[in-house]
Amino acid sequence: MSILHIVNKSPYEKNSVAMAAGYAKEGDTVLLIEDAVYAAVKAGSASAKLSGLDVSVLGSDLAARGVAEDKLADGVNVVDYAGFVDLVEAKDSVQSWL
Amino acid sequence: MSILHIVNKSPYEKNSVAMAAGYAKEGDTVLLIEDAVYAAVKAGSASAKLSGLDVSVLGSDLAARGVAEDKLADGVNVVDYAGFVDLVEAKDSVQSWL
Amino acid sequence: MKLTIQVNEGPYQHQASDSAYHFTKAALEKGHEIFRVFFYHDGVNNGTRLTTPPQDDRNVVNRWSELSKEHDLDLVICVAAAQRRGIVDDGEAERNGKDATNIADGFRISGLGQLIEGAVQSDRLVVFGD
Amino acid sequence: MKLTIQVNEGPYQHQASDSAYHFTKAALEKGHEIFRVFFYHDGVNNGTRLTTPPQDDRNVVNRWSELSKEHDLDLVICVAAAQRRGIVDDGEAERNGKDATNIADGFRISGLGQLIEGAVQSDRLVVFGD
Amino acid sequence: MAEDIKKLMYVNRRAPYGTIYAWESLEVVLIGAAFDQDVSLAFMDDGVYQLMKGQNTEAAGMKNFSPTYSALGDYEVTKIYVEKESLEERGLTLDDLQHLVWEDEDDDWAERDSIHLVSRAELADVMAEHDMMFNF
Amino acid sequence: MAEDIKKLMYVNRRAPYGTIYAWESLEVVLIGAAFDQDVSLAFMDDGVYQLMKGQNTEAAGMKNFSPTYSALGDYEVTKIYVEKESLEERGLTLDDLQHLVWEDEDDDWAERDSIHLVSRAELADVMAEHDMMFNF
Repeated sequence: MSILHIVNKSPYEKNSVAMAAGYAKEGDTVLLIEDAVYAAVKAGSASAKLSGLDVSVLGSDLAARGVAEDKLADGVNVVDYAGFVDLVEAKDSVQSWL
Repeated sequence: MSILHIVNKSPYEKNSVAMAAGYAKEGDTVLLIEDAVYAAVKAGSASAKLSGLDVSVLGSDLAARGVAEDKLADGVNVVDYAGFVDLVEAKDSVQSWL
Repeated sequence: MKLTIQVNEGPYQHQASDSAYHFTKAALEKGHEIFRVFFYHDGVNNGTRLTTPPQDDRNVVNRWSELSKEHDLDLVICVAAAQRRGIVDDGEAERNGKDATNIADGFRISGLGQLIEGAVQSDRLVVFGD
Repeated sequence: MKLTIQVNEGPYQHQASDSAYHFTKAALEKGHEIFRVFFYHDGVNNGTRLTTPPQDDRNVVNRWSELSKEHDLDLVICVAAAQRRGIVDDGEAERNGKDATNIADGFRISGLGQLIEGAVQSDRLVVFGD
Repeated sequence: MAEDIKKLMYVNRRAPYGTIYAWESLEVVLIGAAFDQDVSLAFMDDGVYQLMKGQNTEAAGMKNFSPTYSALGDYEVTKIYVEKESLEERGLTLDDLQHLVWEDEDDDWAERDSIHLVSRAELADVMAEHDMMFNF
Repeated sequence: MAEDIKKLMYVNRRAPYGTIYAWESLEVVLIGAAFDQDVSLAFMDDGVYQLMKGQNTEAAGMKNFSPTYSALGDYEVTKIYVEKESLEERGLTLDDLQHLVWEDEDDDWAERDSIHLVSRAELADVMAEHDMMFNF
């Protein structure tokens, strides 16, 4: 069954992005919200942790932090809260890496 | 002037032990309290982050977590709260890496 | 889809309650059913009517109360967590000999079983925290 | 040595308030002067009298109140942080139109200047938080 | 109702005492046991520290809740997964953890180990079989 | 009183919005400016994100406090240290941050940069010169 892995902490502060990446399997999605959105920035050293994974990022949290969408790593999807809800529905379960 | 660097988070969860180690200079002390006491365990991969530094650890927080003192890295001092107070007095200032 | 939402942190200190609120609102707008919002750990602090946030900021507590009124949302505060942190309704005040209450409109205090029931009865459990 | 202590987290959720309490007590026992204990961020939640922790656990709030009484400790809750989180004394209740108060014995609500003053007047500032 | 039986996983990733999540999470497990669901506990990251032997909170002045883990078997919580990578990174082995057991009523109450040491990849597979994950 | 002038450093290590520390820390700096002390701000770790240009919190429904940083010069907060290693690790340069300035009254109100880009080793030396560090 597929899992939506939600992460909300910066990859430079906590290990939760790395753990989510370690647990994400084929068919899963990693959703970055709150301070985790920084993990999706291409030029940041942490973006490598997510390479090869299906990654979405919450647009309102990106904008709040001044991260322009053209700074994101290739293939990262930007979603709004409606898209967040759709991801929860599309996957079979949800794991929040708090 | 000398600094007492206090860390309270596990080195496996957050980057604060590494930052304190990066900022600690000759004459400074790193004091591990709460969940940071795990950083002083010799067999743990994080203990290397503190090598070469003057490190103290709060005994009551070690005991609470079931970490025996003979598991600590060489040279780590175990202090009680009175010793914590003495460290604050002995150094010129205090930096808490929250 | 039927959802239970869990909120583990109080207002303002962490964004968790904001994220949970916006998610809950978006789910309702899409026609999903929110079976319950369960406030646990410091999340119980979302349920106090005594906050007075700055006028140019959002009012986290009132927003939940209003959403509850509008959509008949079940906002449940864990009783054990509330006792540790001082969130009190009339029943708790009487039981524990407290001289005041602080619970906000739309919230109710109940047991942890309500969280388990939420998970069992819902299609998804979504947790927001630190 | 003259000390100011800052507490950034509330009771129970984090050990910060426990650590600050034990440190403060040890400093007093060694004959040091505690100029002030300043409660900031969620730390203001240490100052509610409405908690009812389990009987086999420590009572974080009462412990601070008792230490304050014993040593004439100045326990200051930041007013701006308290307004966001719902910690209220008589003055705040009147100013903000609240129908209840929840402040605990020994605590007082005041401005952020009290923290700066504490740092300026003390030999050391020791901060406990998340 | 049979259709209401779900596979629930409690995911424990935090050290005890520094924060209350470990203890309040255990309170959920105990209450949840009354609901007759299919329950697993996963311990990874600093969550493995929750199971450490010899916790003594007297000097720290906090409540020692670690004995409660050994009662989980009586609550019919018998599937406890511990992640190998998390243990190793912290220099721990199963010997550092409490020995948790349950009694198998289908086999003359034989004592069985509750703890299963699994790799990250194996635990990811186990997690994927669950309907709901509880996070604290 | 001259003997009461202290060197105070506000140490900022957290990202904005995910937690309130950045904002409530800035409130301390603004209030503290009235005390006529010798004040520095240090931004390291995720604290460097506090100074990012172009923050827009409208969709997130939170208060955008980032414009306040540009007012620090008016509060005579003119020494702002940004740690180079933290910026680089995050793929940022000074161009990604707000341009913070102050006006030098001793030099015909010439505009001067408030931000000093320093290495970790340099910032450690600066920190060691301070009497008090504020941590949030």
